[in-house]
Amino acid sequence: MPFVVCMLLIAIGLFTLLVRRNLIKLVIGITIIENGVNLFLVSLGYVRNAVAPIYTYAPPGASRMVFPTPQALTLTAIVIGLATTALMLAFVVVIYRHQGTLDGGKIRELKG
Amino acid sequence: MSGIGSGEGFWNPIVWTLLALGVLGLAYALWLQGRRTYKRGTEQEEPFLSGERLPEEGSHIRGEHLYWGFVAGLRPLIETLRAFHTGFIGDYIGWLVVVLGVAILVVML
Amino acid sequence: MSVVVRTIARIVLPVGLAFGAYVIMHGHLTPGGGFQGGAVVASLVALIVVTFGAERLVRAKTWFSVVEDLGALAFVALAFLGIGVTFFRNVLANSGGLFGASVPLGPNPGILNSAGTLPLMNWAVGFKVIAGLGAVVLLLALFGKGGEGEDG
Amino acid sequence: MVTHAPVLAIVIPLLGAFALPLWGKLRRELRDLWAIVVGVFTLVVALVVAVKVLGGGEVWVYTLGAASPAAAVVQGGFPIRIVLEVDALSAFMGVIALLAGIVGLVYTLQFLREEEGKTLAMSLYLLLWAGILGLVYTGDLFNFFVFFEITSIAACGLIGYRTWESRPPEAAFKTMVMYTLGGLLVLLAVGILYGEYDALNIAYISSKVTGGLLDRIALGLLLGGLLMKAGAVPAHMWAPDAYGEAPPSATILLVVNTQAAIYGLSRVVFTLFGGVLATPGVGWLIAAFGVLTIVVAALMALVQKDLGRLIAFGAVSQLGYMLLGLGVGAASLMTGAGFGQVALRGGIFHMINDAATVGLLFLLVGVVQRAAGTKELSRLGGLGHVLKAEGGLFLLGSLALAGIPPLNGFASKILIYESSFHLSPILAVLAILSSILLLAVVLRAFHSVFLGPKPSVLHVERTQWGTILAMGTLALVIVVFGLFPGFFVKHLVDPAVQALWAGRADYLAAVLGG
Repeated sequence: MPFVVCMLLIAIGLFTLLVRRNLIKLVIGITIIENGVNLFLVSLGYVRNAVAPIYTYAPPGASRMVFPTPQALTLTAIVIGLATTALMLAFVVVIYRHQGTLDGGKIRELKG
Repeated sequence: MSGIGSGEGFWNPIVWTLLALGVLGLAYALWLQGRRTYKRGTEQEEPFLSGERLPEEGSHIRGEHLYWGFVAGLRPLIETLRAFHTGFIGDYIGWLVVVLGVAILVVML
Repeated sequence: MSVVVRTIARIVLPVGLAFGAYVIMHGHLTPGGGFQGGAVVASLVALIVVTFGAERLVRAKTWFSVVEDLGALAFVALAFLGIGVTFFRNVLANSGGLFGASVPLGPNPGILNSAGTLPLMNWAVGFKVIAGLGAVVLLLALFGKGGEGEDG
Repeated sequence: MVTHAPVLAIVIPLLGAFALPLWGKLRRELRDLWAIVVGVFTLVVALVVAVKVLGGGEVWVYTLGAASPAAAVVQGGFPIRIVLEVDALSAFMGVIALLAGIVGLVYTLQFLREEEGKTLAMSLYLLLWAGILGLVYTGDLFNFFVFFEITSIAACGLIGYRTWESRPPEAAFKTMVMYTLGGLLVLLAVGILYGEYDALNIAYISSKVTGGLLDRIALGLLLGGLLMKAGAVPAHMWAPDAYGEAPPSATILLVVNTQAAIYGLSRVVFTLFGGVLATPGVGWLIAAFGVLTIVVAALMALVQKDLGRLIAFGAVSQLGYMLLGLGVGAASLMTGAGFGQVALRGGIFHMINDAATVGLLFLLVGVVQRAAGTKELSRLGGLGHVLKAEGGLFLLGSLALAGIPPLNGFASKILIYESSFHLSPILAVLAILSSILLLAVVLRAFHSVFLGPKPSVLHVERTQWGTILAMGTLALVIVVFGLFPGFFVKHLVDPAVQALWAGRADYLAAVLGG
């Protein structure tokens, strides 16, 4: 079930990227795809009826823990995603200062 | 050391260079055999462009006009290609999706 | 911003700072760590920017970039500690001294003084994220006077 | 220190990148000195790796954080730690990254001006260098993604840091969007593989891979993301923007960054899915994209009006040759036809030739732009009166780009032509025709920039030894690799080809043992 949500998020993000022209909305679309992928990663480690993977806090008698590696991976991916999003937004700001528009269809100094 | 084998082909740049130098030398020797009609200080020294005498201030065919006929002949193709490079970010993403789709399709087969 | 907002912000700031420090400090015991705690503290930068205006923090920009570089350097240097064995080797773990306590088996509340180089790396990452994210927030708020939005 | 060479090759430039701004705040001379020190150390360390791996023929495994660098596997034959795994192909890519990185660094030190953000540019340059070395040395899929993103961020920072101009940020934004999407595709594929096999180690996954539906989807996603970063038409459009607008001192490393994506592609096709999913169809796919890239980019280069963009399209076209060689190799991997090996040899040899050739041309674009104050072909002309040596170097680079014997471009292209002819004559014919077209393109560029009447406005500065040294090194590489290709193919390229063609078992055994 969570995988369906992930694919839905990725599809929504891709749809945003293909349909919207506003640069900020493009960045939002990428973030949505990113969230979909991250959700996918973190749900890979889910184990039904398991406890949080904290070694020292595990209640007595708990036999199963959620798989912690995907959480570490997701965290890294989130950090990287944050860096790319910040960089992209910075470029959007600069582009707006130079060209006075956020319409991707008009920001076409480089073509042909 | 120098050559590379490629299955059936043969490529050795040292041999090639020596051959090229030999051919150049041969051409030079042939050229030396010709009649010498060149005279200094005559019309022969004047630069011509397509049979026309060059204007005084000189003239330079700019790079963008080189191969004009070739480009003109290919114009439909090149115009299509230029129109394809729209510079619109949405198209970039669209083509990435197309490449992805083709890749997945081929892998699935 | 109004007096209400400013007063609340003054109250929230130290609390948030303490919470961020807690998250960073207990990164090896509980969910959290350098990035999460750093993000909490960096959100306080956003709070300051919103409440008191970005101009108040213009001079902090230089410090942010210096701290960010130092944090990254500290992280790599800590990884270098293990170079006698392998890069990233946790040489301090279970060694006795600073952060060298061994963790007993079975449920326990956790020992802060354990896990070797990991808490130190958490602090390095924490400072890097505080400075990096803070600089990004600040630069986007200043909108033009700065211009460069690099972040690791 | 020798035992730690693979990780040091990544960490030293990383350390250099983080410390460089601090030195810059103290004194500029210290900063430049630091950059030189970092460059020299990286050179030494990565050369150690290259000599040991290419010369000794072993696969060098380095496990981060383990009790010993070779202890990749814990109980049960299951590698959990992050592993760096350098086989001959990785070492070869490291050599390319070294050549390009050092040359670009020397050029940057002299060429960039302080008011052009030199500190930031150098810092990002070192970060990109570290990212590329990490990308080619890593033996871990998730780390592959991380280094993919590090190179993306550093590359886009380099392209767009000149925020006072209008075009660089635009190019950087477009490139960043594409790179991020490509990175997400790679991440999704990594997630799928992780969900299937509970591991991230390339060697371990490769030993378990079955070729089921999920594997196929993962391979498709990886192909999509990496083909995009490798600049394959039609997802290449970011490449001319990025190469054309990036500071000329950094473009050489951006080209190597693109080649690192081609490395990733070959690692995925030949090693990760080597025995299972490297079907002729996948090979044909890569070869077809390669030919499309060659033809379209060469035609587009013909009509460009900006010198940077013109050379950029030429560079994209060269990437197509590598893809073609790789694709022909992959298409014949399962049938075991001998020409596949020749194609790989050509494609891999072309990487280092392309780095030298295209790098030289981009460095010259920088010199031309500085001298004439513009990159527009219609406003350039007659620079040959003043920049005589540069004109000669440009001609040399142009001829090598077009594959004129006896320069290095021809040596690798002939291998690609001959082998792709066996797969399908159409591929070879199109590649040869486009090569001729490229000759026309670069001669047009040479004609417009260096020939013609002497221009009235020209800012010629005193000769900078750094730029001359950088360009001279690349010119030397072009000539020497052209005249003695047999030697370099035997010692540099063939080990890498064998690592791809027959080295999968060694690659797996180096981590998993036995």
